[in-house]
Formats: sequence, structure tokens, C-alpha cells
Amino acid sequence: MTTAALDTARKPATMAQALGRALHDAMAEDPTVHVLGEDVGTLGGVFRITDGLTKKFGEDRCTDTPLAEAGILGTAVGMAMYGLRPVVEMQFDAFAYPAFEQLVSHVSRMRNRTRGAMPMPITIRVPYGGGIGGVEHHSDSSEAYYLATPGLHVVTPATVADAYGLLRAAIASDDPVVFLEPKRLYWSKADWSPDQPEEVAPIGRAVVRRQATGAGSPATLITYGPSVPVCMEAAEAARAEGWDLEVVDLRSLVPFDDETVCASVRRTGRAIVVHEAVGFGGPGGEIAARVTERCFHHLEAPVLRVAGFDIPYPPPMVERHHLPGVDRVLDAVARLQWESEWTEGRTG
Amino acid sequence: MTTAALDTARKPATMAQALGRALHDAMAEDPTVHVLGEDVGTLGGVFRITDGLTKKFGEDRCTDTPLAEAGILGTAVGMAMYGLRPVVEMQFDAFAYPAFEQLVSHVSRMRNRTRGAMPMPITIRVPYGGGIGGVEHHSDSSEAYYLATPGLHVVTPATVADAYGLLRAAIASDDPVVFLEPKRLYWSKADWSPDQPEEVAPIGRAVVRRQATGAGSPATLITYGPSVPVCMEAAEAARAEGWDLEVVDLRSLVPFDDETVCASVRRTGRAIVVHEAVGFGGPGGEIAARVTERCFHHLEAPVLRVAGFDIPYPPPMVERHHLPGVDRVLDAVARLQWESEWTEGRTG
Amino acid sequence: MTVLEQSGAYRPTPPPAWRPRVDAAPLLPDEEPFRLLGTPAAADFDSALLARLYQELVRGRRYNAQATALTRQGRLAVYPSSTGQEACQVAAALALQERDWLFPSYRDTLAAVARGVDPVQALTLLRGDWHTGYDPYEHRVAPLSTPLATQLPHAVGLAHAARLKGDDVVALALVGDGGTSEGDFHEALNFAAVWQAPVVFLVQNNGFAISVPLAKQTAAPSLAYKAVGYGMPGRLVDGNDVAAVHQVLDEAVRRAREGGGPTLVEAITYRMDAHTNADDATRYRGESELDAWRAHDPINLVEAELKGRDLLDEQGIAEARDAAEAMAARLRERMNDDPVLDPMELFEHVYAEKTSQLREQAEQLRAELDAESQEGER
Amino acid sequence: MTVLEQSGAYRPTPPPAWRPRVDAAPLLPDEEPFRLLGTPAAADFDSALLARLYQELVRGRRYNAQATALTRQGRLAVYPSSTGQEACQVAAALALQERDWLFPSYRDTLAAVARGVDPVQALTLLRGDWHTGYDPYEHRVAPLSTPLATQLPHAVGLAHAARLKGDDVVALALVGDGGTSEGDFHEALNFAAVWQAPVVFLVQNNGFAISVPLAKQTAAPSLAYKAVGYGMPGRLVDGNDVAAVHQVLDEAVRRAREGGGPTLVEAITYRMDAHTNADDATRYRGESELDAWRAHDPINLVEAELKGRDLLDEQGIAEARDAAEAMAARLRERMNDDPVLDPMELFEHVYAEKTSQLREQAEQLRAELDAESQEGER
Ligand SMILES: Cc1ncc(C[n+]2csc(CCOP(=O)(O)OP(=O)(O)O)c2C)c(N)n1
Ligand SMILES: Cc1ncc(C[n+]2csc(CCOP(=O)(O)OP(=O)(O)O)c2C)c(N)n1
Ligand SMILES: [Mg+2]
Ligand SMILES: [Mg+2]
Repeated sequence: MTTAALDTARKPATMAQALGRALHDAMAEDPTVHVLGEDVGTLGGVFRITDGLTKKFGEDRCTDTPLAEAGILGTAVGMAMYGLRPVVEMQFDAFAYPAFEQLVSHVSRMRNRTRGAMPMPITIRVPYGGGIGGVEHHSDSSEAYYLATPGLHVVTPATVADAYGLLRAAIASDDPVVFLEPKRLYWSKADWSPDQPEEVAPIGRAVVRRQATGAGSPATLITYGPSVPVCMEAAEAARAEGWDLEVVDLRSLVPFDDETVCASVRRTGRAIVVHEAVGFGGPGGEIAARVTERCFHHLEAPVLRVAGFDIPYPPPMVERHHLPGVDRVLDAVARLQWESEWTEGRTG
Repeated sequence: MTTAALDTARKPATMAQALGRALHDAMAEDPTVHVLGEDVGTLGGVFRITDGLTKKFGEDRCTDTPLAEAGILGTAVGMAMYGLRPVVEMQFDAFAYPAFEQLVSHVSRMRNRTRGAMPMPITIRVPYGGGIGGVEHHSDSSEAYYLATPGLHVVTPATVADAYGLLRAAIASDDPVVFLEPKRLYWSKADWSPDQPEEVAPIGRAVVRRQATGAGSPATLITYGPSVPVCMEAAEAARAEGWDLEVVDLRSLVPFDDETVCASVRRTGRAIVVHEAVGFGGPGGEIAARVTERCFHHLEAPVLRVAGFDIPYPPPMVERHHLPGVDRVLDAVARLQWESEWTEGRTG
Repeated sequence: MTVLEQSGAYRPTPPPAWRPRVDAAPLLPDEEPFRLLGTPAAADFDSALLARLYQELVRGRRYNAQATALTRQGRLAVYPSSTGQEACQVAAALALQERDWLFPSYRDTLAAVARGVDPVQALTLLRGDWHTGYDPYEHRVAPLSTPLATQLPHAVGLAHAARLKGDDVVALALVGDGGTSEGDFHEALNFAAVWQAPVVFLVQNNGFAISVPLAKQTAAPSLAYKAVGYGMPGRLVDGNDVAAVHQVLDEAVRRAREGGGPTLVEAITYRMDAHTNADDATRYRGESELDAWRAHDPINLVEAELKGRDLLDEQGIAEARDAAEAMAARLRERMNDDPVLDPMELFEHVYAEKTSQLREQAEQLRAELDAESQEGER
Repeated sequence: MTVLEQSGAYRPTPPPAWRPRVDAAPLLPDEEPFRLLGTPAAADFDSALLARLYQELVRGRRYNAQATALTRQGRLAVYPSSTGQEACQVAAALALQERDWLFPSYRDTLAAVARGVDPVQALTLLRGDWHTGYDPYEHRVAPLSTPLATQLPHAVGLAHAARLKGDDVVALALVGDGGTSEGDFHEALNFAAVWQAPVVFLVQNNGFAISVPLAKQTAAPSLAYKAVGYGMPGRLVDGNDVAAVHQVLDEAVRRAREGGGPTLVEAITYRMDAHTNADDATRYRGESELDAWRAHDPINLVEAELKGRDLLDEQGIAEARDAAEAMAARLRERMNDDPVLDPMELFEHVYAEKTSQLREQAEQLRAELDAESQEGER
């Protein structure tokens, strides 16, 4: 059995390893942390995130459940009622849907229902997003559903260090956290030593991944998860066109860090929200709307959105046309000049 | 047994009656239309919308199902595969959640999955929203979930005539339609004769319920469903303060009528989106963002949102504080002047 | 000797034995519901307990009547009565130890009250007041669950967690006949059996899910037969026989406590009232059915037994009635209070700590309330 | 005479008879899986059919091997092989009439192919090409279902609709042992039984759900026992015995067709390959288990029977093998084509008619593609 995820000597680490290490450390520190899900035990999860946990902590701490997502989350609710801190793995984004009622009707509301008496310190890990050539139902970006559900925190890392830090923070949180793991960054690497984990990133704080330098026309790219590297690359490429882009990695969709986001947009006067989830009804609408409400007089152009098309996730062979890539971000940046009425003239 | 919903002599009609009449007429015209759900048969549904249908069309056409929402929608998928047009009733908003996987993973995608071979002409009736003193899980505004799911149409009537027209259109549609019925308008009345039903409103067309008159400062209220009467009342009240408000009733959230909405906003230069659903991640974000993208140069102020708070639906005794009412809309209208930096200064 | 062994011709390898064999026979329920009252076996049932159950039944019946009356007076928004089902409600509460947990559905206020929850607090939800009126940890009663069957996996998870912790705790979860059709019922029972969790599932089969009769809900010989499909025993019991229900639950709870795993109990009973005060039961069922069940009233059954044992006379009946009346009077009185809710509390329990967004919104509401009260003063 | 009748003391009214009684005994499955091959009863099985099943098994085994090989060559993105389970796949396809419907899960490409779906079209999904490669109406094969157990209610609904229409159509739905744990399994079986829909559920119990062995999936004596809880018969069959599986399915399909309602069939089989080509089965199971099952290979079982009847000799075996090789060669060849997908089709099937938003987005992509191709030309 490989125990790569726990191999502390290895460096650079992948995001998958950092996640596994976060689970390991949380379980080691706190005996109330329990991991459960499909194939999380002997197999170590289909993405091997939980690899080695059952071996180290036993089947009672890291448990292969029957194949039933509502049952997994529903029993986790009961475990949380009894003082445990369950960390639930949903095997893929779309396979979290069977647990939707438990999530919305119970997990998100139990604290509120009981006037604070019954908190739900549950972490729900959901591998999400596309770009890995998965067949249908394996590439959904389902964050819009969680965003619109008060009582849940929704976080998603884009870096190896944040993967560790945010997962530790999620498990430590006394509130339920939907922890969205960008599948296609699982194998992304960074010089991160699991032995000196960076300070645990607090939930609710965005980070400016790239600061405007003052050389060129400024604008802010607001993004998260799998689109962060895309935006970093776009920002680099945009320099050639005379743009000076900031990139804000939200990390936490709920709670939303208005402060960091608005500070950047007020500096730059222009903003684009970039995400993989479908555009219509996706997180970008919320983000654009709240940025506009708060920064209207600083905006030189409307906040634009670059998102997945309003279609079911496409077949792998054409998924690249759906996913917002560098070119599509750059096209949007070009539209930020707002010299023409082109966008406005498009419909209606 | 009362057959109020089918009583053609009665006038004025309630929205509940118009909905019942629409089901009746659709079933009478098209033998492939089948109604199914919990208590829709003998009882006529908990809101009596399906009253009389089993008596008239038999148990096979209007069927009391076992108590299992995924089963109801899942079997409806199979019925649609075989050429029927199922109309499914979900008893209350929150009780549609168990069917979420069937809705998202199958109903919304089956046509796409099969490259058009297998359409899903299913209507999913969901009574939604609050203001009726219902205990928890009986007052959710769940439209954000449906909005973010490509492949679904999402419509919601605000008037008796639209209730009839939109439901007929939904049943006639070859695509799945989530038909959101504003519970607290069920008993709203209008001089509408079921014998001369107004022309069936097409799905996808908003309507300007109240036109600006030219007397006063103009602005547009963009709204739908249960908030339409609130906005009409607010618009009337706002006249006293020198405002001249248009009210756009979206009727259809998907497809979205950019044309009608943007035309109004370009006329008035200011807009507020009003809905009951929670603000964060709710439909208002999408609407505000797209209006801003399309009408930026016409906007004198940011598009504001008046929505439910970002909380689980509250206990009936305090629900009025959660629901956007006339005063809250008027407060927002006042902020549209945008003389001060107040809103912008609120956070960050 | 099997057919295979008899045959000389071919001897294919049988499919490898690849899982432990469980014997199905002991899991199967009886064909007839188990009964004690009115049978010779009733004699073994503890007298003190029977008397206690009787008091609780009388009190429970009165509680149901009072709560329904409160809806008519507008003091309660809605009440799903358990009239006719009191034997199940009371036996469920009394079959548990203090350290155990009860997982009620929306119809089971009475079970919560019989377990010790304050009668007014138990009605908080149905009053339009806060969603849960009691602290679930005080009497170890989970919040009344409105989404049907969703509380069952909670019970399993809690029981499982307690077992992992080495605590001697059993969870008893209530569900209706309609609720057994939900996927959550299935998943909960399966998890319970696989984990051998100390949990007991009590299906109150009251014949209807709102208007839908059992025949449209299931084609099973009885709901108790579902148990075998999960590998747990199924028990069928006369749900109006409080002694029988108590005994069956007591056995199941004991089995669970001793590490024997979960049990599914189906109690056959009848909802004498409409679904709720807002429902019109005449639309879907007739008087004659009701009459038949009136002749099988849980209170009468136990009354007859107690009288037969000379443990109850007219005076005892009057005393029980008076105690119930006193409880009802006190309830009426306390429900006359108009609850005062602080709207600002809406933001208090969404998260452990308010987000900046909720702080903003709380400020907004605060301002609105201030403006309202200023207007009120003017 | 019941205990109650014997007792002289109390005679409470029994609970009113309030629903039709169903006899449970005929619904219960046998303890041992039903087998034909290797037993005297095999003699009654039709020779022509047996020969046909054999050909299909050999073809099916080769198809699985070829598809797995294609993943290694990068011509197929992923393949969940049914090697070892071919008897179930083939019998399921052949037990149906042309007008019937098959509802496969993601593992059941072979069943679809055995029913007539073009082998390349059946692999479209797994190739990374469009989600469904075949027209479901052509061979009445529903799309391969990835979300587990969700296809079961579809089968029920379709069968129910056909019955309402007076059409003589049966639906057969496939699901895995793991899939039986999902709520949708439960709801589908319940609807089917209540509606007496003409549907047959075949559980291919192959011992694992990815890495999770059956013992962690259920504590039931056998999955077939679940049937009684819905009021339908459960049948247990040796899933590697193609004659037995065919016969059991044939009976169930006939019963359904004649209005006798649904049946749950559990076929005990084994997944010889890993979960998919991407899985490493050595992480969770050992060689010895595999060896035991190799000795119970579905092809060997039927080969022995055919040889015993003098219906098969080395030449026949070679012929079957050659036919399978030819199929594989043709498949290899056809899979060498690189599918050409038009990205613009992404917008075509979301709705019957494109929304204005989709028209906009299609324009955007059109422009991007044009720009790309201009760049390519430069
Ligand atoms: C998931 C879900 N679906 C629908 C409802 C609406 N509903 C409330 S009670 C009820 C009937 C319940 O029947 P049963 O389970 O037999 O319990 P009983 O009312 O008889 O106690 C229904 C359909 C609900 N509360 N939850
Ligand atoms: C609803 C859902 N949850 C999880 C998965 C991921 N998944 C794919 S196959 C599989 C195991 C299925 O096991 P089983 O039902 O026994 O079928 P088998 O693979 O053995 O054919 C899992 C968990 C899924 N496809 N759908
Ligand atoms: Mg009931
Ligand atoms: Mg399996």
C-alpha cells in the first residue's frame, strides 16, 4: 500500500497530498474527527486523499460506508449531534445531489433550528469541476447550490498550502463547511512541506494572488478554485497588451470577503469574475452584483463575467470549449475598455 | 366533494382555481398529460389545485403516489420516455429536495445526453415562498437552485391569468419546466373567466405591469411571483415621494427576457430587483449583474437588490421581518438617488 | 444432499462462499400483530408499569384534544394530532432510559412530552414560534422532524457515535407508514444494520399518509417485512395495545443495548383525527372505518386489563381524568401567553459567528425596527 | 385457534382488517442460488438457446477484453469491464422481446451490445465523446446511467406508462450490489410493486462496489430478500450460470408481461477485472478469491453442458472464438477513427429551441472558433 499522502519527506507536495495530510493531522489532534464515505477506507478514496487513514486510525475513524450519499450525510448529522466532527467525502460533485435534502433541510439549519443548541461541525468534501476528461456527472461545478443555502460555509482552495490550511480550518469550524476540491488541481504541486504547514488560512478571507504593479491599465480578476491558475496565466499574458491585472483568489465563497475584493476593485476600477460554473445563476452574478453595489462610483466599466456556458457539462472531447481559458479571459479584459457599446448592444 | 376549481360559472377566480383549470384543460385536450404526486387524487392536493381531476379523468391520469419525491420525479422521467407528459406536484418547496438528483442529473440533461432524441416534457409544480404562516420547510424560495441548472425552464406566475396561461404553456412545452407557484397568491382573485382564458402567455416573456408615466423620477422594479403585488403597491406609494416607477414582472426566470427588462432599465436609468429568496446567491445577483452588463451606460446608480435576509426561513411569527415588504422596497428606492456614498461605505 | 450432489454428470465448482450467511427465518415478523392485552400473557405484564402507562395514555389523549382545541382558538397554528396513537407515543417514550435518545417526527409531540419535554416548549414549532422550543440535549429528544424520514439516519448516526464512544445509549426513531416510502428510510435502516447500531425504528402505521391509504403506499405483506431485507429482525405489533408495544420496544431496546443491533417495529394503529386540524378527513375516509377503530381504543384496552386485575375502579378512572384535566388547564393557561420573539434573533444562530453580511443585515433590520417603534410612539 | 381465541377472559375487538393480506411465503427467495448448469434440470433447457447464449458469452468476454485493451491504447477514456459477469449481461439482453426496454447502468455496455446496440456507439460515452452514442429508441435501450440506481425509477415509469397505454412492454433494469443501498433503489421497487408495473430488477451482485465488499454494503441474508419488503417475489440465482439467469429472468419477464407485477432478481457473480481500468483491485482483494471464481467461469460452465450434449466440440469452440476475434478486430479498427465533434453542438440540445442567451453564447464560441482556425491557417 502506498502512503504517499502521508509521506512527510516528500517535496514538492501535491494538493492531494496536502489534503490527505490535513485529514491526518486533524484526526491525530482531535479524536472526535471521523472520516466517512464511499471507498475512503481500504482504497483510500478514488482520488487517494484518505489513503492510509484507516490503517493508521482504524475503521471506526475512517469508515467505508454503504453506497448512499443521503445516508452518509444523514448519519454524519447524528454523529455531530453526539459531539463528533464528521468529515464526509462525496465521491464526485454530482454524487452529492442525493444528499441535497439532508444538506439543505438539516445540516445548514440545525444550529438555527435549535437556537444554537445543536451545531453541525461537519465538513463535506466535494471534488468538483471539470478539465479531467471525466464522463458526465463527474465534472459539475455545483457551488451555486451551496452558495444559496444559508447556514453553510463554502470554501475552495487553489493552492497546495491553502488546501491544507482551509481543510484544517473547515474541520475545526463549528459550522458545516462545504469544502470544494478542484479536481484538476489535485496533482498540482508546490514547494510545501507538510512538516511546516503554513499558518492555517482563516475561512472567509480572500487573498490577492497578484498585485497590480502600476505599469499598465489596471483591472481585477476575481476568481477561485480551478480558475485561479487560469487567471494568473491570463494576467501574465495581459501584460503584453498593456494591462496590469490583479488576481483575487476568493478561497471562501461563504462568508464572502467583501473587504478584500472591493479594495482591489476600487484600486483598479474594473473587474471580471471568472469561474467554471455555468454563468446563468452562477456565483459570478452574486459577485458582480455585490461589487457593483459597493463600488459603483469606482467602476469604469461594468463588472464582466467569464464563466462556463449555460449548458450541461459537455463531453470531455469538447470540454475545453466550455471551460473559461486564458483566451476567453483576455477577450473579456479587452472588452473592459468599454469604448464601444458592443456588449450592451448584444441583446434587447 | 367540492369542484370549485372546475366551476366555470364562478367569477372572480382565484389563482388556485386557474391552476386547477389549466390542469383540467390540458388533460382534456391531451390524453398524454398525467398528473402525479402525493395526495393529488382523492384529496385534490393539500392546496386543492388538483381537485376533481381523479374523479373526472380516473386514477390512472391523476395518481396518488407513494410518499417519495425522487420516486415521483424518477418515474415521471420514465413516463416521459414513453411519450407521456407528466405533471408532477411537489407538496411544498422543501419537499422537492429529495428529488434534486433526479432533477439535476436526469430531467435537466436527458435531452442533451441523447442529442435531442429523448426530450423531457415534464412539468414540476412547486408551491413556493412564505407569508402563509407555515412551519419550517414550508416556506422556502428555492428558485436559485433551479436557475443554476441548465436544461430547465423556470417560470412563476403572479396573476390569475398568468397562472393559467403559464401552466398551459409549461405543460405544452417539450422541455422540463419548474413551475413555481407562489403559495401566498393562491387565494388572490381576479376577474378572470376560465371560459375565456386569456391567450396563453409564452414562456420567456416578461411583462411591464406598470409603466412609468413621465411624472417623477423614474426607476424600474424587477420582480416576479409573490413580490409582484408588493412592488405594485410600493410603486403606488412611491408616487407620493416623487418617484415614477415601472414594475417588470419577469414571469419566466429561465429563459430570461433580457429585452423587456433592459428596455425598461434603459428608459428609467435605475433599477431594483425584488424577491423573497435569500439575497446571497439568489436570483437577484444574476439579474442585477446581467442588467448592469447590458445597460451600464444608462445606469445612474447601481442596480440594488431587496431580498430575503441570508438566513434559513424564519419562524412564522417573525417572517414579516424577513420578507421584502413595501417599506423595504421604498427604502431601496430612496437609496437609488445615490447622492451619498452610504451604501458603498457599508463594508470594506 | 442437494440436487447438485445427486447428479453424477457435471460437478461445477459452486460459487465460492464469499460472505457470512445470515439466517433469514428469525428476522421475519409474525403474520399477526403481537398482542398482550386481552390475552393470558398479559398477566405477566408489570402492574405498576401498566398503571403508569394508563395514566400517560389518558393524559396523552387529553393533550391531543387540548392542542387541537388550541388551534381552533388561534393559539396554535397547526396541530397534527396523535389521537388514537397514544399507545405508540407513550410506549416509545417509556421504553427508553434517560440516557437514550428519541427521534420524533412532526406528529410525535406527545412522545416528546411523555419523555419529559415541557408541553408548551414541545408546541413551540406548531405555534409559529421558533423551530424547536426545547433544548434537544435536556431530555435527549431530537427536534421534531418535518421532512419525513430524514430523522432516521440521524438516529443511526447518533447511536453509532455513542457506541463508538463506548456509551450505553440507544436511539429510538419514529416514522409513519408514509415515511417508509422515502429513500432516507431505506438508507437509514441499511446503515443501522451494517453498523449494528443500537437503534430501534418504530413505524407507526396509522393507515394513512395524509389522504393516501396504506394500499397505495406499499404492497408488502406488512411493513415489518422490510426488516429482513436489511438483515434485522422485524416485529409486528398491535399499536393500540400499549402493553404489547411497550414490551416489543423494550425487547428491541434491550437487544440494541446489548450489542444485538437494530430492530424494525411496525405498530398497527389508526389516526382517529384528521391529518391536522386543517385537513378534512371526510374527503378520503368514512365513518364506519372510524367506528371500527373506536371499538379498539388503546385506553379502553388497558382500562379493561387494569379493571380485570382490580387495579382500577371508577374512582381511579376519575383521578386519571382529573389529572389530565389539570394538565390541560395548565396548558391552556400557559398558551394564552403571547410569545415575544426578538426579530433580531433571526441573525443569531445561522453561524457560530455572524458573517459581515449578516452584521450588515442585522443593522438594517435594527434600523427598520427603530423606525417602526418611533412611528409607533408618534 | 389463536391464543386470543383460547383465552376466556378478555375479548377486545381485534384491529379492523384494513388492507388486503398478501402471503409472504411465496415472495421469499430460496436460500441457495438457483442453478441449472451441472444439474439434471439443465437437460430441459433449450439447446438452440443455449448455443446462442454460448456464442454471446464468448463474444462478450472478448468485447470486454478488447474494450479494456482500448483504454491502454488511449482509444477509450475509461472502461468498467463486465468480465466474469457476461452471463448476466447476455441473459438480460436475451430474456427480452424486441418491444421491451433495457435500463443499463454504467457497467452494462455489454448488455446493450448484446441487445443490438452498435458496439462503437455503446462506447461513445466512455470514449469521452457524446454522453449517449445511440438513439435509445432504436433498440429500446435507455442511456447508460452513471448516477447509481437512478435509472430504476425510470424503468418503473416507462413500464407503467406502457401498461397504461395497453402496450405489451416489459422493462428490465440492471443495478449493482452497491446500487441497492441508494434511496432510488427503494423508491423504484416500492412504486413498481404498488403500481404492479411490468418491470424486472436484476441486481448483479458482483461482490464489490469499487473497493467496498458486500459485507460492508448490507447485512441481509441475501439482497433478494429485499423483495418481500415491497411485496414482490425475490429470486436468487447463480449469476455465472447463464442458463439459470436466463430462465429466472424469462419467468420474471413473462410474469410481468402477464400482469403479475415486478420481480427482484439477485444474481451472484463476480467482477473479475478491476472496477475500471483506472482502478487497482489489489488494494482491496486477493488473488485467492479471484482463483476461486476463475474455477466457476460462466463460459466454462456452459461449455461443459454443451459438450455433454454433444453440441460443442473443439471446432465449435474455435469457431466461436474466431467470430469473437473478428468482432474484436472490427471494433479495434472502428475505434481507430478519431471522432470529430462539432463544439457548436454544445448548444443544440439543451432545449428544444435555443434561448437568446444560448444564441449569444453560441455566437461567442463561433467567433472564438473562427479566430482559432484563422490563427491555425496563418
Ligand atoms: C419529505 C417530505 N415530503 C412530504 C411531506 C408532506 N407531508 C407531511 S405529513 C405527510 C404524510 C405523512 O404520512 P405518514 O408518514 O404516514 O405519517 P402520519 O402523518 O400518518 O403520521 C406528508 C406527505 C413532508 N413533510 N416531507
Ligand atoms: C449516486 C452515485 N454515487 C456514487 C457513484 C460513484 N461510483 C461509481 S461506480 C460505484 C460502485 C458501484 O458499485 P455497484 O453498484 O456494486 O456496481 P458495480 O460497479 O459493481 O457494477 C460508485 C460508488 C455514482 N456513480 N453514483
Ligand atoms: Mg401514516
Ligand atoms: Mg458491485
